[in-house]
Amino acid sequence: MSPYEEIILDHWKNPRNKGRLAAPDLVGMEVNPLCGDAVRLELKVAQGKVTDVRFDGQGCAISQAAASLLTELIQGKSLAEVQTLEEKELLSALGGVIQTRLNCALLPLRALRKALQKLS
Amino acid sequence: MSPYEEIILDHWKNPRNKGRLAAPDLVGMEVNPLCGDAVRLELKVAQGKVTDVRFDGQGCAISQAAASLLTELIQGKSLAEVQTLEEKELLSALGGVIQTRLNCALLPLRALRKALQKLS
Amino acid sequence: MMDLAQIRGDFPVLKRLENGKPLIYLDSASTSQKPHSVILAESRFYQEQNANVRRGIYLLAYEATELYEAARRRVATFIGARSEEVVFTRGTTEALNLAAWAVGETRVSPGDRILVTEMEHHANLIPWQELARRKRAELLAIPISEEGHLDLAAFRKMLTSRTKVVAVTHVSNVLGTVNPISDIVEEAHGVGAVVVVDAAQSAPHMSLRVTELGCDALAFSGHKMLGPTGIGVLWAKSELLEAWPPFLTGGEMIREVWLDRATWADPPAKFEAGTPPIAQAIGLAAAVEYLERIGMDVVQTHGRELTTLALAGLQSRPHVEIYGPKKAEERGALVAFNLRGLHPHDVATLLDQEGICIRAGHHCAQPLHRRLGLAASCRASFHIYNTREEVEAFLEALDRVWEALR
Amino acid sequence: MMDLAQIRGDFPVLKRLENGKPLIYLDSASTSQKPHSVILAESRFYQEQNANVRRGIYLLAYEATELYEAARRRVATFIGARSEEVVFTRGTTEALNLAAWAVGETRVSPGDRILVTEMEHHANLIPWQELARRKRAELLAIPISEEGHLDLAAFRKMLTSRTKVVAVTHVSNVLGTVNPISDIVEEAHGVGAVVVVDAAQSAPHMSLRVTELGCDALAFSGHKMLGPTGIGVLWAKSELLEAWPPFLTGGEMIREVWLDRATWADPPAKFEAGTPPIAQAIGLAAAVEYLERIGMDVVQTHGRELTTLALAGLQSRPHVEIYGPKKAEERGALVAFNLRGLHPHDVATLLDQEGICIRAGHHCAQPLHRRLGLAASCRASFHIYNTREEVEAFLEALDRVWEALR
Ligand SMILES: Cc1ncc(COP(=O)(O)O)c(C=O)c1O
Ligand SMILES: Cc1ncc(COP(=O)(O)O)c(C=O)c1O
Repeated sequence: MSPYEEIILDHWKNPRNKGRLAAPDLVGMEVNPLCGDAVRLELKVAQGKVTDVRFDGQGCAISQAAASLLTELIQGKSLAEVQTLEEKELLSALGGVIQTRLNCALLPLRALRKALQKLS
Repeated sequence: MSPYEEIILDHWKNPRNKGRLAAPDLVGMEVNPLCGDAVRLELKVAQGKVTDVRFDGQGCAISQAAASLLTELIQGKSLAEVQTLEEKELLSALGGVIQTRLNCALLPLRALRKALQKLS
Repeated sequence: MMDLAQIRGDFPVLKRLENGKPLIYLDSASTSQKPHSVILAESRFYQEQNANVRRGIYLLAYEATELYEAARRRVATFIGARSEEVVFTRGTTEALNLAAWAVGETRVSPGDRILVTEMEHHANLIPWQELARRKRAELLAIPISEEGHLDLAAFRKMLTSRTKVVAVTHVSNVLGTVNPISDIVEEAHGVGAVVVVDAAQSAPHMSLRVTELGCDALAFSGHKMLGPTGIGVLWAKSELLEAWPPFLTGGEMIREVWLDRATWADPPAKFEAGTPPIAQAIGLAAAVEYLERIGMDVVQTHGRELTTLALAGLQSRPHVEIYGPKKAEERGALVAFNLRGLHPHDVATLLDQEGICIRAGHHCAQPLHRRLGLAASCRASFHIYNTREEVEAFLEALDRVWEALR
Repeated sequence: MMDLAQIRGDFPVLKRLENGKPLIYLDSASTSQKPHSVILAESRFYQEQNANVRRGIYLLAYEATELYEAARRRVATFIGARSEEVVFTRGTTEALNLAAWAVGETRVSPGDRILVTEMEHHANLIPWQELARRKRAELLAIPISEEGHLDLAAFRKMLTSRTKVVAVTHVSNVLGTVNPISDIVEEAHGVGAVVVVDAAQSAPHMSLRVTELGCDALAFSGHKMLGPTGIGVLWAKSELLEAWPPFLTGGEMIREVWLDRATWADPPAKFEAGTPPIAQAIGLAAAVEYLERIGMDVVQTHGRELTTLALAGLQSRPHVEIYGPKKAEERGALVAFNLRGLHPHDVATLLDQEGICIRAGHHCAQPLHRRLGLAASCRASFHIYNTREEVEAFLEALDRVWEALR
């Protein structure tokens, strides 16, 4: 009966890059006050590239799977690429997200943008 | 075209007992804040009877005609009779009053009741 | 240009009789009538999409939230604003209470000056009186001329560095005067005062562009612009909404809550505590859509045409006294007047016998009536569904009233 | 006894599909659905009687005013009150803000004590926080037991001669707990404190008699009791309404107004500034009529039956945690719960795929959720149009959710 794509269930049950970095260069944190979902992203940056990334958080399957998947999407990418990452890329990487839950899926992206703010 | 009974027009154009008394025994005043209509009733009382009465005021034809007519209704009556005077007596003496304007017609009666309050 | 017969067909109440006569409704400044599309928008919401907003994550609630937020966007576009700056309230009165309270909390100290005008509706007067009392500030009223225009020279003299706010109506609901908001704003901003505009009588009748007006906050009611009762709008600049503390507190306006304290959501949610008037916001959006389909310029022209006719007719009758500017171009779509020696209530009752509804009283502007030396006045006001024939019928009936009661 | 099929036929939204499935609406505690008669009452008003109230003296306005005041009388009878004691507001939230503000203005001084409870909805918590801050008073929360009952022994200890007000919910919107209002009132009155009751969750489901409850003020919303959005009620004892200053100011709540000051009308008008939610009050009266026709006892019994079924079904599933009293007789018609390890949002989304609408979140009770050690919970709530089959479908679907996500 699940409307959740396999990829969401997979990332939710087996989160990638979950945890903290020793000395992150960039950190972004977002909370959805309506449900308590929280995502924290930590990035290590060297020579304009994301060399390491971790997420931490709690909440629903969608927000946590999206955070896990997002770490994979940006790992090793140039900051320029990461900065231009669009909502729809994340959503399609998740195999599509039900409209009533877009907010959950986009929470990690908002955390990423907060982390990147410190660059500009 | 007038929905006003002749008696209302008559009392409005030729008010009875309008003015003030030199030394009234009872005084009652009522104002309708929505339209500014005001009626003041003054009574002279001797041996349990209304021996003299005056009204003063300003406002619409109905409130002023009702005040004028009310002075005639209570002139010479015993206080007991005046105290039990009912709304419908005044209204029927006026030949009936349109429902949207009952408040105007009853304003003088409220002034009378205020005046009588000082008795009890 | 505008198909009046078709428009009239859109308003079910116009089929009703009043005292056995066809209804001639000339009290739209008090509340307007509603077209089918507005009535339907509300009932369709209840029949097909009813759910609470912002809270649920099921589809029904998602749709309800989308409709509610789309209504906000439509209203924002209607006044040339951004939707984050549009707060839904019950009406103009609540909106002005909110603004007066928040301006007070953020800008007014003892000894500061608050300006209103002699022509304000109680809704844009008493909240400022209460603020002046609470903050021990000084409340002054900009005077009006004999013809009912604001005395701008006097206004300029009232502006000091301690003048913190100017609260002014866009269109007077008695005089009809259209006030020069952008001029007032320019002067007020010169001393750092904010300008709060009561647009209850302008929003229903003209195209509003908050950026062109230049004011800092603006309030209006749905029910006067073909929309439902129970809904209104406070627009304010983002900087103000950010700075203002919330007025009502409770659910939906919070970020985090502990037993002893709470933090607030971003505007506009910060100012919408509790379940909002959801169906009414959707109904208001339908009213805006209806008005926009006709075109606000057409709406204004039509109102002006009827007002010109009414003004001319009233002026030609020597026993009629008119209040406010004599030219229709300087007015909203309404005329207040008196028949010499007759009480407005009697005039209104006699007109009502002929099916004609006008307002009689102080129109929630007692200080203005006192200024004009009146206890009350009659007022005829128009909207898009009124016709020239109705105005003529009103003028003729007025002659019969005069004959009957003079 | 009660013809459920016929009742369901009265609610148009129930014909709708949710994600392709028949809609099973289990979120009435957030907002209820509306019967035809309520939707019709509003649209009929707009179509046939629309005018502003209290102002006009023409027949149309007279009829509108009569309908509005008849609505007040009907609501008053519904709660066993006198109609002068019934103030129309936008909803519970506005009503509680008004009460908190007015109690603050008339009874609370620095150092005084205000009591709330750990289970309050934000609407009956934050206004009191704001009051405590404004008056430098002390705000304390009556604790709850593990099963979600108020700790009355702790409550008694909190009562001192400085305790001025006790604000308490009648029925918790999360725990479902029905609080012993008359006991609380007796204790509170013993020290001279007034009791303000949040009846948002009780008014829709049980017969309320304010005189039997004994409280001093009580608030509820129309939209949770089959009525429209945009309308609610504050009931308060006449002595209080007489003593309280107005909360919002503007038109219709005044006696006399000068430029620098104003005097107030008598209650309830004193508390109804501006054009009220007229159509919505009339719609609320239709909702009350609908509920009374069924009978509040029948409404309550039906809710209890469904709650019993839901409680039993949830309790029999070891991976389900339930919050609040375990017996349906001690509850309103709702159950909050969690599936072990699953986020309420995921549960709600998966149920919604089967057409079942439940609420997931903190239900505007963050402090209570913190007290329970939760970020959020699921909540199923019922009203007169829900069936046993729907509750069973919900329980079965919950098993599929568990299978899919565990
Ligand atoms: C217990 C309780 N109090 C207050 C409220 C607030 O009601 P409203 O949002 O209608 O103002 C609610 C509903 O959300 C509630 O359940
Ligand atoms: C100029 C003006 N301001 C404010 C108001 C108050 O509007 P509402 O009663 O909708 O709050 C009105 C209407 O009565 C008005 O004409």
